[in-house]
Amino acid sequence: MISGELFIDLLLGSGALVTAILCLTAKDLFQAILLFISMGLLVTLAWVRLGAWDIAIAEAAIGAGLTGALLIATRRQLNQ
Amino acid sequence: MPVIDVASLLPLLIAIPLIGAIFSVLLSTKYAQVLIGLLSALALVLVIGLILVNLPSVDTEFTTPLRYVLAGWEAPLGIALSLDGFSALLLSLTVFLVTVLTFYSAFYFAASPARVRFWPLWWLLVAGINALFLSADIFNVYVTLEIIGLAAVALVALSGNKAGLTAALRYLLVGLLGSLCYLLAVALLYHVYGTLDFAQLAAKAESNPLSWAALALITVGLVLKTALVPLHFWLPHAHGSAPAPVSAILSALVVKASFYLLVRFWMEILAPAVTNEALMLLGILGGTAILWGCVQALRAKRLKLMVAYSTVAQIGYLFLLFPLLMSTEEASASQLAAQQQSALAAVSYFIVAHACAKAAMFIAAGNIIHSLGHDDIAKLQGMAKYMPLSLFTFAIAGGSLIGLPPSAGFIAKWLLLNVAIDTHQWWWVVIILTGGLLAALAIFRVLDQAFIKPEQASDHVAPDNWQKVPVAMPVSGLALALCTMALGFNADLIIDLIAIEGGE
Amino acid sequence: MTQALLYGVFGIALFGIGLFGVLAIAHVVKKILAINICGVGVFMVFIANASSGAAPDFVPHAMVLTGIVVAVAGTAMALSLVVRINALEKPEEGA
Amino acid sequence: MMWQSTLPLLILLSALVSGVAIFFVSDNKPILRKTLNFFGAGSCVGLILVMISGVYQGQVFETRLPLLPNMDLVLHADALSLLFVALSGFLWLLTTIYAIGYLEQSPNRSRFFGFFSLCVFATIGVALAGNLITFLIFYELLTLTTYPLVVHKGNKASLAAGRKYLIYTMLGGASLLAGVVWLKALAGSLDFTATGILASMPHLDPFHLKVIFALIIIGLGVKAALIPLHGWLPSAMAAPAPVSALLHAVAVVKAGAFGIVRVVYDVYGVEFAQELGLTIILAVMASVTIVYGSTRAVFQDDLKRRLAYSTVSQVSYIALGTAIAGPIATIGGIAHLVHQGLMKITMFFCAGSIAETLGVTKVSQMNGAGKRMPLTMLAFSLAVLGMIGIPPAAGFISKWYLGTGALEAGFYWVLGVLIISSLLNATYFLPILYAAWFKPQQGAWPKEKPKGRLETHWMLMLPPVVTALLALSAGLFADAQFSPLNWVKLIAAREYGSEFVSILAASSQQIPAMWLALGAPLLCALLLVRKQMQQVAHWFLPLSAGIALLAYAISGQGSNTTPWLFFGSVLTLNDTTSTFFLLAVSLWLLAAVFAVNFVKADERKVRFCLFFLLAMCGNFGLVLAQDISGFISFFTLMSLASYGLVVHFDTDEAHQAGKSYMQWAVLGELLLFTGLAGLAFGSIDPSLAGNPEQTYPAWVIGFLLAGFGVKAGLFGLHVWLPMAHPVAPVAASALLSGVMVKAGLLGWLKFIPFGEVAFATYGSVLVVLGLFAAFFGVLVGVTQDNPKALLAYSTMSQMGILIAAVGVGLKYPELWSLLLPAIVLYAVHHGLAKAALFLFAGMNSTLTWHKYRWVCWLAAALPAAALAGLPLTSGAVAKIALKDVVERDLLMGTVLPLTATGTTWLMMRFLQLIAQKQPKKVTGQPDVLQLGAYGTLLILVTVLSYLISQANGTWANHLTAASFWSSAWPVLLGLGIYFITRALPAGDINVAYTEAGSLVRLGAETLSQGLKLLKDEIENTSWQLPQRVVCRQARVVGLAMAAVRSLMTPGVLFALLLCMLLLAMIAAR
Amino acid sequence: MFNNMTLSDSAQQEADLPGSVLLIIGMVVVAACLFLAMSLVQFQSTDQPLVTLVVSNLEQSGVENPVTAVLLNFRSYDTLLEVAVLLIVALAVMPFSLQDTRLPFIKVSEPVERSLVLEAFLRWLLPAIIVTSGYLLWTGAVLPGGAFQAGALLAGAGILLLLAGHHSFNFNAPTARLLLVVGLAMFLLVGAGVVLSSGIALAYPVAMAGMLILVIEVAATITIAAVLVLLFCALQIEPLGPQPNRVEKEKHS
Repeated sequence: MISGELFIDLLLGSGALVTAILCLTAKDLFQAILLFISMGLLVTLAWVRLGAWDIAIAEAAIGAGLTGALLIATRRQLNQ
Repeated sequence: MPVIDVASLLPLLIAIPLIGAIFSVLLSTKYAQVLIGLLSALALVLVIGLILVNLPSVDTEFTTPLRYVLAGWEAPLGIALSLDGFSALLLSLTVFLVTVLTFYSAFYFAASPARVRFWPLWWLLVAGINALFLSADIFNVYVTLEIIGLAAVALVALSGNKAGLTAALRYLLVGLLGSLCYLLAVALLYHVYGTLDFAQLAAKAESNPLSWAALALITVGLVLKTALVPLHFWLPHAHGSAPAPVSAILSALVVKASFYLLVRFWMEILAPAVTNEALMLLGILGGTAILWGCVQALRAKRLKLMVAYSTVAQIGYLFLLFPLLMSTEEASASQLAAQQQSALAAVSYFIVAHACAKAAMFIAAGNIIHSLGHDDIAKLQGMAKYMPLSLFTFAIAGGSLIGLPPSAGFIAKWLLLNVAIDTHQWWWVVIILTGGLLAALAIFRVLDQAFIKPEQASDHVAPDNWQKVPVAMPVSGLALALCTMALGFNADLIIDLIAIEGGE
Repeated sequence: MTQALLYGVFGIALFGIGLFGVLAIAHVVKKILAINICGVGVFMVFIANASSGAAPDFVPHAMVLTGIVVAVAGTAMALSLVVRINALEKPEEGA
Repeated sequence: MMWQSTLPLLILLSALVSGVAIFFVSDNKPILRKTLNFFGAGSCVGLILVMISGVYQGQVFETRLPLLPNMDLVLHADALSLLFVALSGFLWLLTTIYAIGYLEQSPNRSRFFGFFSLCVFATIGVALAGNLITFLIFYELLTLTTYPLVVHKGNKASLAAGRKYLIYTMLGGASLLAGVVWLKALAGSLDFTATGILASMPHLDPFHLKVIFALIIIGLGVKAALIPLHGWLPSAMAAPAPVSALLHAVAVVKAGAFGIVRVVYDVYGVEFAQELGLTIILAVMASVTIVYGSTRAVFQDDLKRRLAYSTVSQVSYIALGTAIAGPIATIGGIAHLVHQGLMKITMFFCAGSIAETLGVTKVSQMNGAGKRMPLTMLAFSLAVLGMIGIPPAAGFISKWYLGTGALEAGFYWVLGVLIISSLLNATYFLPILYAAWFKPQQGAWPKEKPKGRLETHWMLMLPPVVTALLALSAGLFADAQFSPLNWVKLIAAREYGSEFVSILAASSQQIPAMWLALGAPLLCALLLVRKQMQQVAHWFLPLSAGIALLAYAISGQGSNTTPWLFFGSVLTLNDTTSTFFLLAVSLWLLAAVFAVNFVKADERKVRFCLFFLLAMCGNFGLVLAQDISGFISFFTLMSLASYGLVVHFDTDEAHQAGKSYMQWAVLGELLLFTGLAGLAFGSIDPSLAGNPEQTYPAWVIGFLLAGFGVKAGLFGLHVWLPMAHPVAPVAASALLSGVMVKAGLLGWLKFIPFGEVAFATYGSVLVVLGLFAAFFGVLVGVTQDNPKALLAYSTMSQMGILIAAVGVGLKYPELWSLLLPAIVLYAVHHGLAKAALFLFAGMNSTLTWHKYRWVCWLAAALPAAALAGLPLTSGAVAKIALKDVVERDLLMGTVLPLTATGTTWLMMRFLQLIAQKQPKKVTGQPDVLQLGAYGTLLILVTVLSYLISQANGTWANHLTAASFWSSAWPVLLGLGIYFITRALPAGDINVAYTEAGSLVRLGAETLSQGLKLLKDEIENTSWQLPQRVVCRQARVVGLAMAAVRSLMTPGVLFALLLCMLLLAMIAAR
Repeated sequence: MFNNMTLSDSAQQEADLPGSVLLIIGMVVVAACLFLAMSLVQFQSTDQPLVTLVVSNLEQSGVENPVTAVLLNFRSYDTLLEVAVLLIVALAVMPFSLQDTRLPFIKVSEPVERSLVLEAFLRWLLPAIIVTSGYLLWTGAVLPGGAFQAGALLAGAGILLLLAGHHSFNFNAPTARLLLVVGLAMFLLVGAGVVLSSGIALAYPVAMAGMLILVIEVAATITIAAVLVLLFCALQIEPLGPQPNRVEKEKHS
């Protein structure tokens, strides 16, 4: 019997997995980057669930945010 | 009795290059950077000299490694630095090579704008290498690996051309992937044993699936970074495209750093999880690497590429260490320890020999590129006349790589062959000797070209864009080459150093 | 199955997806993405293991924090290389 | 002592430092570079001398540097290493001089000399290495340092050669490394010790040791050019001459050979290696290499390539000596290390000089080179003769010891190898000498440098002359205290733990004056070098013979013992030798006097004088020499010098005869070598002492008989004789037939134990052959139109009688005491009479027949009658003396009187020819000197034999009617035959006889003709077939055929003999 | 494996690996992951000694947030090296030019196109972000947050500024260099300085620990922010100073 909390965890985790897969299979690079950022946000949530607040903040700011910004900037360069 | 507390000198080995890097960033004029470089090198030499001089000898009390607990927090909470014979050897080697290469780079980059970035990156790389050899903490090792990896990539990218950048990118991705594999293993190990310290892990380690998994991940990750066949694909281009001093340090030290970690893990930290089959597998890969690397070196069209492939082959020799560690049923524990010790001694010698020789070789190749503007082997005809010193350097270093006496390479091979025969693994003898022969073919292919008299009379003058190199450049290469020869005359010093048992 | 274990397995799965991506995908930027996914997977294993006990273990948290910074540094470096290669590859377009 | 532990290192450093320093000298500073060069080489030699003297005083020199755990870098000076070090150091000095001259204007000299010194450094290291790993280190270093020298020219050929060299040596190095590592794992530190280190470790697996041995030998064999690892050596000829010289003589090939010596002796221990069955394999390998290398050399036209293949062959002597595993063979092998070095370096020096001065690189271009560059070619010739193994040159010494050693070890087949090799050596070397000295120059030299005061740059000339002289003295003074041979004996003593001291008992009665007899001709020959002396050269001939006569006159019987000459020389005057000496000295003197005016006017005066004097010296020496080596040395000197006399007139006929003479002479030498080696072995083996049956095995006697038989004109081996004797100048013909031919006889008398052991079979064979020859000579002789040719056949016939007499002596030892004087008497008689006839034949055209018809007839008839054995002549005396003794033998007793019939017939024919050739008109005055000489000879002919038989007290016997009749009827019969045959049409029969003669002579030649046909067939086929492989095979076969053909009869005959011998020996077991 | 690298979407198909190879790679990866997961599941975690160690030593660390304590005290060495990593990346991506060394760090210029909304937004947002990051830094000692988070936030401000188009940064300026190294330098300075009092590198005296950590964190924040901005700038080739490859390009055209 899966408890409610565990269910959320399961949801978050599989959400991250799915977005990761989608990210890698996406045809369009921009799409992939967006999916990557959303995966980062899902993972941030997961880490909040695990009580790792520092990490969550850092992931949101750096892992998802900054990396996302860099990726988008790169894409712009590539498409020029 | 040591006059000073040797252990307290250890952090200096990391701090000095970092300070050098900081000042190189801040003071970007040419002479300031060179001065900083030389001063840092000098300081490093002083420190390592003090350490070596005060290192207690193996027969007295120095049976456990030196240890320096950083920040005052003992492991598992904090991080410690430790130094045993093996790492002391590698550190000395690093300092020595860095000193020579610093001197060389001062001339190599004299006219290049790339020097502004080169110097700080150089010192950061050195800091990373030193930190790795001193580290006694598996997570800290991850950080040092990243420092080394990123700095190396940045240095490779200095060449600025497309081939160099592509090679750098590939190198970077490989490095990142390898580091992540390693990091996952760290996660598993920490999960299982609750500590990150080498010694504590070694004490706690046992043979269980997670240990195996961790060892496998570590091995894959580090083998990727060490460029063992079949994961060597990134190396030739990365080493072949970088500026000469960078190629030199990459081949001489950077690949050795990850190899050093492999040895640490297989021989000490996770020794209980090691099986004979796994050792043999690594050995077979090593053997393949020897042959493959040599064959590729034979086929290479560019000089530096050839030298880089030769590195692939030489890495193969290093991995012959592993099958030679195998225990046999009849051997007692003490016999096994002695056998492993001699195998390690052989491979350490190999590391030293290869490092010096390869650095010398890249310097020679760098000089040739510097003056000719290319390193196409087929167009090196008559080089012997124009650049005798560089060619001589190349020849001596080549002799060492082939394993011709009297050179460090010969001693290394000799030791390795001895162990192979002692452990009744004669097939390695065949491979080692074949590798030597193939290497000889590759090296002499170059020398042959260099001795050819240019056919037409008009070729008698130097090639068009001939540029004279400052004499210091070939001389520093020659110094290294002569070192490989000098090391071939007395192996006792190094072997005694290795005999200082670490860990366990 | 506990929460920690669940996330641990997810972490490994993420690592696997990333690994496959690195090996299989040709596009460099996506390779970089895949490596980042790998990294996230590893971090997740760290954090999951850290919370397997009664109280959370903060040492892995610190390590992951370091890891994240290193990862973004590596990513940035890779991307900058990509951009530079791209600029060299298409000189006429860039000018 | 500090200096003792640093001296080896200093020697090394002297080469290293100068080498390194030279690299930094700019090409524009030759003075500085030369100074450095000489400083290095000089100090090296100096230090080596210091070390040698130290070792003599019993000091131990060893440098030990830690290298690896339990493994030191050891430089150790023992006798063996000193030998090699001294050789290297000394030859380095010479080569440096040479190289400076050779490379005077070429680029990259600093590089060249730098590597050159480093190469020597490595060689010295190899020599001084005290354990296997040190050896390995320097051995590999040698590879590296020679590579730049090989590719020095930088052209395609040299690069290809360099590549080949590297591939071979690297493979070898790997194999060696594997072997050494393995051995180290089994046996530890591998320090060289005198009797081997492995022998004392019984627990080792023999199979492993065998495999290791194979690995090591492969490694060393590459440098030592053992087959099939020799491929690099001929290609490496692309290097400059000094490099080739050093490579071949010292550095590379010797390092390999030296290594083999070290491994077999000081690592495995020779006895242990023998137990493992390793030495026999090595011996076979070495033997195959020896034969193969020589065979290939025969077909090389490029001089340096020929020398290179010669090296392949010669270096394996060292390995062979090592592998034979006996102390004597060891001496031979190691001595060859030095000897071959000296000789081969000389050859390469000379080849380089010729190429540099004249642009000649091919053998076919060398015609007449001897006239242009006499000193160089002289040095070359000395080296070549030594290499062939002509005694007493250095090569002979090594071969001698090898042969004896092989017998000692029971390796009989090794003798065969040595002989085949020597034969091949002669085949490929002698034509060079022939071309250089006896052929006229054809056209301009390819690239001649302007001739200065000297024939070439002095730096190119000095080194080969020095090395050639050294090679010569190494053989000449083989047993001197500081000779290489003596040094090597020390080494062998160390390895086998025994002593080899040759003890010669000093004779009570010294005859120092006899040195004068030998020294005078040599001294005169030496004086010929000076231009002024050449003008009066013709007086040297009688002068030196006269001195010899004087010396004989003041010497009593006794002997001279000279331990340092040859292997210890003994010169003896006793009854037999006195007689022969007297015969020889008087004939030489008379012939010399006879020749004075002829020589004076001759255009090849100097050459004639030189050869005449040398032959004289040889003849005197061989008569006196009582020891094997001395005898054979003088014997060879005489044989070779006579060649110059035979070909003197430079006509085609003369050259043809000379060629045949030389072939047979060489063959004879080889047979003698074999026989004497066997003899020497029998005499030194203490276990055989006092047992003549075993001291003189039958095969030894067989070889001696055959060997001396060549010179004595034993039937079947006589072919050269009728060709050579007539073509020479008269004086020389007289000597050849009168006295030199007796050398063979004398050899028998000296070395076959007549009167001790019976050899019935040999005896019968000799009797049959001798008697057959006696008649055969007559039958062929009477068909001749040339009186000198007739006389030559007569010689053959007369020698047949002597040979038959010797055969009787072999059959009946108990007769010997009576037979010996008879034989000597007969020999003396024949010598005098035959010489007189020859002189007369030569004088005939200048005689004033119409004035002094009867005097002339008398002068001609007297010796003829004596030869025919007319009663009361010396001939009759000699024959009767002989007949009395040999009557015991049925055949001999019956047939001997009949020989006189033949001789009479022959002599009548001679007189007829003389009469036919009477000059119608005499131009110029008769030569007083000739007349005087002839007159003296006549007196001697008539008186001397009478005096001798008078002394014997047999004179009265001759005066009885019975004896008168017994000697008269054959003569009458002969006269009858003469007058009957005279009626027959002359001339046609001549052809028939000649044909018959050649048929008998050359059953073997038919064979070679057949082979030639076969070869032609194959060659033709090969041209039509495009496939390279087929061509190659066909070429090899063709070349083999050519080889056989070029050896012609001697070769085939020799092969047959050898086969028979082998069969005999196999059957005996 | 890594030889198939492409930059553009269009070339992706060609450079992809064949299906069979992909299948093999996939199977291997899945198998490896399964093994890892299985061994992880099977393993029964026992104790975590560090949990108690961290808590028990927290008081002496000078901060109350355990993560910050680990980062900047217990394992401060790792963090030191991490700052070095950032410096490496900064150097690697830094557009370098010797001429720019004398120009100021921040250059104000007229943007090509002005976005009034963005400008107004920035005027409000920037100070807020700076204050927030200061807060994050400050509370990092107690609550989640710290140098990295603060630095990232600050960097965000910088990037916004950049995007607005009024300002551009010149990282070759001496000031910029100082900003890039100040974190590492301060860390080293403090780490070495404490040797005077405690005798051990990086071992802060308990009394001063909090203050020293804050000093380091401030410096680190500045560096992190600078580096992150630099990273962003590096990917925006156009707005920055002349690149070496651009100079070449100009030569060509």
